Order: sequence, then structure tokens, then C-alpha cells
Amino acid sequence: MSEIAARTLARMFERMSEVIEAEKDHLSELDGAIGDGDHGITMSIGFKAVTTALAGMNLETASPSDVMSTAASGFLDAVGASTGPLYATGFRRAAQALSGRDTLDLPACRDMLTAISEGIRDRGKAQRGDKTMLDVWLPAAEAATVAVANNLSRPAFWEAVETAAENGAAATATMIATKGRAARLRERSLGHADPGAVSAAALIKAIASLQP
Amino acid sequence: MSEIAARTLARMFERMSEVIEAEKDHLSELDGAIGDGDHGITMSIGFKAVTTALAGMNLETASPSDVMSTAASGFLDAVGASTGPLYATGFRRAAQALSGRDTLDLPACRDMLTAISEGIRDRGKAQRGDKTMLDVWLPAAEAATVAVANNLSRPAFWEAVETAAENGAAATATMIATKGRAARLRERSLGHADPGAVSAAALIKAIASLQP
Amino acid sequence: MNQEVKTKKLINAPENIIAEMIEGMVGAHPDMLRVEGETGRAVVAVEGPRDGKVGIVVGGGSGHEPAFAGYVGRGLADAAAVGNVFASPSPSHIVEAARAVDGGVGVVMLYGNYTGDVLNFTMAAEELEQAGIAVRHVAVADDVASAPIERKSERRGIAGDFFVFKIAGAAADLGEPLARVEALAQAANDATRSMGVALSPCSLPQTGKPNFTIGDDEMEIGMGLHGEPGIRRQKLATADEVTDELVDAILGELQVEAGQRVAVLVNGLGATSQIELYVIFRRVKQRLDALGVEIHASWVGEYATSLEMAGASVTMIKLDDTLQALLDHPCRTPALVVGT
Amino acid sequence: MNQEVKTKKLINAPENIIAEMIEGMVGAHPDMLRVEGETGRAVVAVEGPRDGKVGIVVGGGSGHEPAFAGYVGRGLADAAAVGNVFASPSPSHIVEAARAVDGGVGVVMLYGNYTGDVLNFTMAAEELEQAGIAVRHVAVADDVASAPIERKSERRGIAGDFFVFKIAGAAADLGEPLARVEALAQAANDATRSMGVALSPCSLPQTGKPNFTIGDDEMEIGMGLHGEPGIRRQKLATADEVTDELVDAILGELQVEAGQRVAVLVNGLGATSQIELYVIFRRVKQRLDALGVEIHASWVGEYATSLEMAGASVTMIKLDDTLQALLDHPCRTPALVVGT
Ligand SMILES: Nc1ncnc2c1ncn2[C@@H]1O[C@H](COP(=O)(O)OP(=O)(O)O)[C@@H](O)[C@H]1O
Ligand SMILES: Nc1ncnc2c1ncn2[C@@H]1O[C@H](COP(=O)(O)OP(=O)(O)O)[C@@H](O)[C@H]1O
Ligand SMILES: [Mg+2]
Ligand SMILES: [Mg+2]
Ligand SMILES: [Mg+2]
Ligand SMILES: [Mg+2]
Repeated sequence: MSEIAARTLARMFERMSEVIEAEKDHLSELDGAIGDGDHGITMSIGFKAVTTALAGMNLETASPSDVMSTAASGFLDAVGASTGPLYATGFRRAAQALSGRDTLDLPACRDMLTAISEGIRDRGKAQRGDKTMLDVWLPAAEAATVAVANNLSRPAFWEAVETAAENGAAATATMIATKGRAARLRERSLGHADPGAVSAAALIKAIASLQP
Repeated sequence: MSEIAARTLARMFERMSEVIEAEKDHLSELDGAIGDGDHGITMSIGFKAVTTALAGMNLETASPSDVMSTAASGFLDAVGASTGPLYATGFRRAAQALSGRDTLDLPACRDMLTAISEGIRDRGKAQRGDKTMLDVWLPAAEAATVAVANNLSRPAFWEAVETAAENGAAATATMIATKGRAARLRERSLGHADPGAVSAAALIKAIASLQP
Repeated sequence: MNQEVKTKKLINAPENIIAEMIEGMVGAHPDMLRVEGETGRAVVAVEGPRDGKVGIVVGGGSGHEPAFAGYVGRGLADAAAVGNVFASPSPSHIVEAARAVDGGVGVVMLYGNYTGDVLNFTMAAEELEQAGIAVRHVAVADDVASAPIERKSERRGIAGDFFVFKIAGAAADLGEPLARVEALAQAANDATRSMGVALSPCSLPQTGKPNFTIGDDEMEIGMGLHGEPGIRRQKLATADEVTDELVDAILGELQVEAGQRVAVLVNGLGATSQIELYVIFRRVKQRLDALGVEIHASWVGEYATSLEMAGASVTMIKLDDTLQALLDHPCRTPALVVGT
Repeated sequence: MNQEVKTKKLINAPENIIAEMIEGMVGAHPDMLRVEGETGRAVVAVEGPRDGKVGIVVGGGSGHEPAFAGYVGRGLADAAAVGNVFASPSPSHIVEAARAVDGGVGVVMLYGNYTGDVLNFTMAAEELEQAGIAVRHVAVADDVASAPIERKSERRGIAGDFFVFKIAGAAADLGEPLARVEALAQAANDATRSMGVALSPCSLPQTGKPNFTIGDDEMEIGMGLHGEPGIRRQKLATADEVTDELVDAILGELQVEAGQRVAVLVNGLGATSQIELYVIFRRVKQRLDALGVEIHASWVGEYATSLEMAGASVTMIKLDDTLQALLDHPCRTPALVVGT
């Protein structure tokens, strides 16, 4: 049923783009406080480019891995910025993880989340606690791993993932940035949530709402 | 009694400088509405330069004409702008009119006002009704001429001059500018008093308050 | 806004601002600029003035940097007389500048057409002529928004200074005699048209207050270089619409036809980003391309500013072979380097 | 302020702004710039790239004009990769720029040290190396305010780009091999220090909102080139006091002594008048004169901006004979002409 999984992924990216449009101004404002004020714009451009790229695919024949690869390139070419290489690397790694798979069962979702978070980590060389999007993606992937190990139901799986993501985003407000533009702020970054973490949580929430 | 007349003129310029300092911001605001917003500044610089120049004179030996010449050069060198050549020419003409005179009687005052207004007119090539400082200096000089012809008392002379100046300044609000920066505004200059006319009226009021 | 709060500027005491600026300019460009005379207001080219060459003096108020001292240097102006902010230099400043560059064959003085500048340069010329120095002057009057064509002599000078100065400077550098330098400056002035738009005010260092108010969504079409009101205030439009209005007004008078050549200057007034200026230039070029008019040369940047005003102007000069050769003649000044 | 009101800009649709700016830049400087490739984001020198010469690629986000495409031309950069406003160009933009200037002996890529730029240029380099093109990169890190000296590699690149690009461009133009061009760029980077101050925010064309708020009487010392917060916010001080703070921070690290030489750049962030910039330069020169340090060359103007932000930065590079000769080497680009 590769059509269905590919379609689901494409729908997932559409939903992600919608949620980013809705949060765009808020994300730019968060970035204005500790960065350069463009995070909403870059994410918006990126996910619009992804949906455009996916619209050009034949989802009847494409594999989930193909969808992920196409999303990665679409995002990267359109965005640049910090988020381009980070998400593109994450999505590419997810394409590898999904390679040869036809269904998006919970282990596949876990592997996808893990691959995205590892791709972001390897590209950006950040660690947990550095006050970046990683502080959302890593705990979300961990929650997914635990959920699969504990045989949680689909709704419970996504609830656990979403909660981990939300907690991670909220926690960034208590962290001192050491990576990215906010790193130069040090103590002055305290009290401000990281825009990339907030957008990551919004993306994960969008995925969870579909319960793929 | 040439000391006394020279001293009176020097005091007159001090008073003029004081009144300009007091009106400085207001004059710049008037100029902002129809010009380039600097009239208070140029007048302030100019009259400060005049008092500095006069402070360097020996008023025991100087003639009224000398005082006027020094004021003219002091103003011109420091100011430039439109007002520099206009007032410098007016004061130079007044220096000629006062040449050989030792007292500032009413005919001398009349001649001084007339010379200033003619100097301004000849330098700036403006006419009455053009919405400039001339709309103050010309009627003030005319009022002085009539006052002398009618043998008015010193207080009555200055009251007539001051009233003519004030009316002239007020009237500029109803005129359409045709000279200076405001000329390009045409109809849009209506309703705004001309800054140079307002400062001229303030100067004349300062002189009148001394009743030289 | 709190009446006490002044607009922010990186300055020291406002009354020293011109002296400090000149110290900085001359210090930054010691190979090109020096100060001569008593007043400290005559900025003179290190290379340039020489015997037998017509001297070129430019000048005007400060606040329009790089105009005017930024145009001093080999092949362009020999000296600038530097006035206070938005105030013409005084005759003594101008006389010092002219004396410093007099090579025995006369001086051409170039300035924007404002009452103050006309009066002060005229008084300076009277003084110079009494001293036996032949003087000609040309008041640049390129702003189409400032008076109808029938009253062109009343028009303000704005960024068109750039072309008139460049052409006169080249003519003098090439050894043209006084009358010819004047005639070429006048020809450049006749062939040049500009129009601008302002989006926000500027503030004088002494007052620290915006010199006019304008709505958050408004622009002033035809605004002068000192924030003098223009011809119309209206809601902000797109760059293309605004540029079209400026170009229409300019082309309506310049009458350029397919195959003819112009040079173009898109000038920022102070706070407008180069992105915006290039977007405007793009539209100007689209318009000229559509007419088949050739852009022989173009400049985009800050060439005649209004302190930190936001806005831009478009200037075109219609070129014949003579004007074009003079525009291409090499020069080296802080604000403009042409040729190799 | 009304939430609906956007800051005023002379633009068309924000999503077309980069394409329109590039169209304008290339249209205004057709003798120097052209576009190559599919993405429209690789601005390449008309003269410059050639066989056997190391290619110089610079790049970064837009909104810093004239950086980066303004430095493209003979003797300086061979190409610029142009990102969105305040966003690094993507690897595909960078790869196109590099391919266009590859003369068979490798490419040096220069950019400001920001996460986004580092990541994108690194991905581009990976792709180019797979295609057999040798690539080196130097991330300019001149902003002393952005990290302590022990963590210099984390520092931001601001106006110091100017000196690093110039020196690398000259080395490549002179035919130096890849490793030497990289080493000289790195030497320039090591010898360069900057620090800035901001007085007002800028706004991104897409949001139309000021990207930070600052009190009517405040300044931010050490502000980054994108409005990233600096090291301290305080009441506005005089130009001399502010300049002293910047100069102290720079000289504290550069360790220049009497008889040594530096070059100085006083850079406007977008909305700061040239009067202010020259007043700042004047103070920088007073300080260096007092130390007996020679200013070999200086530039005052807008060389690395933050859209229409008000503020300025001071940059110094400590020169030895090699760096000085490279700085003096002729170049011809829209933003900088050196030599005759
Ligand atoms: N090294 C890194 N690793 C992971 N995420 C990072 C890293 N650096 C920055 N980020 C994330 O990128 C976000 C900023 O993205 P964005 O504003 O789109 O790009 P830019 O910083 O180039 O303007 C930050 O909020 C942070 O979450
Ligand atoms: N031709 C003229 N004749 C007489 N007065 C003039 C003329 N042109 C301008 N003025 C006066 O000068 C005033 C402006 O002076 P000021 O603001 O100091 O100079 P500037 O116009 O150079 O900025 C006007 O308000 C007007 O009264
Ligand atoms: Mg950002
Ligand atoms: Mg005025
Ligand atoms: Mg003025
Ligand atoms: Mg960014």
C-alpha cells in the first residue's frame, strides 16, 4: 500500500505547512527577541516549497522514502538559513530510514522521528540543552521509542510524542543558548523560548493530529 | 554722544538675540511646516554671532554705523542660509543710513528700519505679498515713516511700528508663498505663517521694547 | 511621544557637528581632501586645482552627504564650500573655496537652486569679481516636482547635482575655458530631470525633532531634499507604481526616443535600503528598455541625501556625444570614482 | 502603534524582493555583474573568473547590501551567492556560484560566521568536492562583542567581511594557489576586529515589523548585523563616548603599537547619516593618532548594512606588508573601486 503511506506523508507535510502559516508571525516574533526575526518566514517558505515539490510527484508510484527525499530537497533549495540544512538533513535521514518500507506503522513513525532528530543533531552539532529545535526533536524521538517498546496504542503513542515535544519547547525558555544566533546572548536568552524549538513542537503537533 | 547710540544699538542686538533664543523652537517648527525646519537655528546662530562680534568692539569709540556694519558681517559669516545675505544686506544698508549720525532719534530709527527693509528687498528680490520677512519689514518701515510725518511721540512711534509688524506677520498666513523654499508649496502654504516674517516681528518687538 | 525625547543621533555637541564632520572627512581621505582658509569650511582637492584650469567650486548646506565635499577630487570639483545643516555656506566660506582653486582663468560655481544658495553664492561672486576673479555660476534646477516647466528657473536642485557637477568637472579637467565650462554645466542642467518621494522625515541635529510629520502609511510625492513638502501626499504604493510616477514625470519632459541615450541615478535619501533602490532601478530600466532608450551608465546608492530621511529619487540625463564623453571622463573623489 | 500598520518600504510583493533586487543590480552594473545558473541567485563577475585562477565565492543573506553581490568584480569576489533576507543562501545557490567561477584550481568561499551560513556553505562544499572541485572556506569572525576571545571561532562576522574579502580577492587575482589564498584570507580574518552599536531596529520586508524594540533614548552596544542583541543596552551617549567604547574593545585585542599600521572602516548600518559616520571616524583617528598608529587606508560609508537599521560599526585590520599590498591591489566592483 505504498500509495497510502506516501499520501499520508504528503498530507502530513501539508498539515505542517498549514500550522507554520498559522504560527508564522509568532515564530518571527520569538526569533526577534533572541535572533534575527525571520524564523516564521524561513519556515513558511520552506514548507510551502515542500508542498509545491510534493504536488509535482506521482504519489501513486512514489515510496514514503521518495516523499521524504523530495521534501528534503524542496526545503533546502528554497530556504537556506539555519533551518534549511538542519531539516533537509533530518528529512534525508528519514528517507533512508523509511527506505524499503511501505507502511507508516508506529515503528516506522518512531524511526522517522529518530532519523529526523539524528540528522538535525549531526548537521548542527548541537546537544540537548543547547536551546535549539533539538530540545524538541530528541525527546519526541525518545518518547516514540519508549512508546513502541511499551506497546502503546496509536493515540497513546502520539500523545506521548506530542507531550514530550511540548515540554521540550517550554523547557528552552529556561536554557541559556549556546548554538545559533542566540548563543551570543547567553544569560539574556533566559526567559525566551527558542523559536526553532517552538516551531518543531508545532510541527510534531501537526503530525500527531493526523495520527499516521 | 556717539557712545550712547552705539551702546543702545548693541543692547538692541542683545535683546534681539534673547528673543530669538526664546522663540527658536517655535520658529523651527513653523519652518518645518513649509520649509526645511531650520529657521530658529539659523537665526539663533546669527544673532549669537552678532553679539559675539559686538562684544569685541570698543563701544566708547564706535559709531552707530560701525555697530551696524559689524553686526552685518558677524551675521553673514556665521549663518549663510537665506537669512544671512538678507539680514546682512539690510544691516549694511542701515549702516549707510546711520553713517555720520550720532543719535538714534526717531528719524534715525525710521531710516534704520527703512534701510533694513530695502536691503532685504533688494537682495531677495521679493515683493510685498510674497509671504516672506519683507511682509513685516516693509509695513514696519512704512509705519515708522508715517509716525515721524505725524510727529508721533516715541512710545506711539514704536507702538505703530510694532503693530504694523505683528499684523504683517499674521497676514502671511493668508498668503501663498512665491519666494524661498515655501514657494514650491503654493496653495499648500496657505494657513501657515511664514517663519521669517514671524521672526522679523519678534525682532521688531524686541527693538520696540527698548524704545531707542 | 514625549516632547523631551530627541531623535537619536551619534553626535557630540550639535554646534560642533560641521567642524567635526569635516575633520573626519579630511582625515578619512587625506589623499583627496584638505581644508584651506580661516573658516574651516572650504574643502579643497589635494589634486585638481592648477594654473590655467578653470576652478570648480560646489557647495551647499550640510546634511546631504556625500554632497558636497564628497565630490571634491581630481576630475570633478576642486573645492566645496560647506554650510551648516540645511543652510547655504556663507559668502566667506565660498570665497575661501574659490580663492583656493583659482588657476587664473576663472571659477565656475555650482549649487542647488535654493534662495539661500543663490543669495550667498551671488554675494561671494560679487566679492570675487571685485578681487579680479572671473566667476560664473549655474544653479542646478532638476526637480520636476518643484515648479512647472514654464517656471523651470524656480525649480529646486536635488540629486541632479551629481550629473551637472560631474560634467562641469570633466570639462574643466580637460582644459575647457570658462565660458565653455559654464555652457556645458548649463547644458547638463538643461538635460537633467529628477523627482523624489519621501516616506519618513529627518531631524536636524540641533532640534532633534522630526522636521515634518507623515502618516504611518503615507508618502510624500515630490518631497524636497530638505523635507520641503512636495506635490502630493498619498497612501504608500508599490515600488513599481511609485517609480512609474517618477519616471512618467521625468520622461514627460525629457522626450527621449528609441535609440537615444540617458544616464540614470537612483538616489537614496538616507534611510532607504539598497534593496529598495535596486528594485526601483529595475523598474526604471524596464521602462527605458520598453522605449528602446539606451542606459549608457547608471548609479544606484546615496549620492544626495536628506540626513536620515527614508525615500528615494530618480534622475535622468539625456546624453549627446559631448555630455557622454564628459560623464565618462575619469575622476577620483570620495563619493565617485570613474575610469581606470 | 496600530498592529496593522507595517513599516514603510518601497517594494513590490515581498516574495519577489530578492529576484527584483538582483535584476536591478545586474541591470545597473552590466559591465561588472551577470547572473548564472538556474536559481537566479548566483551573481557572477563579468570580468574576473578565469582558468588557472582560484575562484572567490562570497555570500550570505540579503539585507546587508552592498554585501554581498556589491563586492563582485575584477580583483575582488568572482561570485556571490545571494540568500533571502537575513537567511543564508542554500547549497544550490552556492554550488551554482562556485561552478561559475571554478578555474580548475579550486574555490575559496568566504562568509560571515553564522550557523546558517556555515551549514549551507559546508553542504555546498561537500557537493562540490564530490564533483571534483577543491574547496576551502573561511568564516569571517570579527565581532568582538559576540563572544570572548577564548571562543573567537564562535564570533559573528560583521563589517570585517570587507577586509577579508578584499584581501582574498587580491590574492586570487594575483594568481596565488588555493592553500595560499585560504591562508591569506585566514590571516586577514585573524587581524580584523569590529564592534558595532545600534540605535533603532530594522524590519524584514515580509513581516513589516521592527525586529526588536528599543527605548527612545537607548542604544544597544554590540548589536549584531541582523539585530541580534548585543552585550548591553544603555542610554544613548555622545559619538565620542560610543566610539571610545568600540575602539577600546578593538584595540584591547589588536595590540597595535606606535609605528604599526592599520586600515579602518567606519560602517553605517543603514539609516545613519554620513555626518555621523565621519564624526565617528574623526574620533577613531584621534585615538590612533594619539597612539602613533598609522592609518594606511580608511573607508567611511555603508559597506555591510542591516536593512534600515540606525547605527554604525568600527572595524580595524592590523596590516603587515603582505596584507597591505593585497589591500592596495586594484579592484573594480559596484561597492568598491581601488587603484587607478
Ligand atoms: N546548531 C544548531 N542545531 C540545531 N538547531 C539549531 C542550530 N542553530 C540554530 N538552530 C535552530 O534554528 C533556529 C533559527 O532558525 P532560523 O531563524 O530559521 O534561521 P537563522 O538563524 O539562520 O535566521 C533556532 O531557533 C534553533 O532552534
Ligand atoms: N527672496 C526672499 N526675500 C525675502 N525673504 C526671504 C526670501 N526667501 C526667503 N525669505 C525668508 O527667509 C525665511 C527662511 O529663512 P531660513 O529658514 O533661515 O533659511 P533657509 O530657507 O535657507 O532654510 C523665510 O521664511 C522667508 O521669510
Ligand atoms: Mg532567524
Ligand atoms: Mg529654513
Ligand atoms: Mg535652511
Ligand atoms: Mg535568518
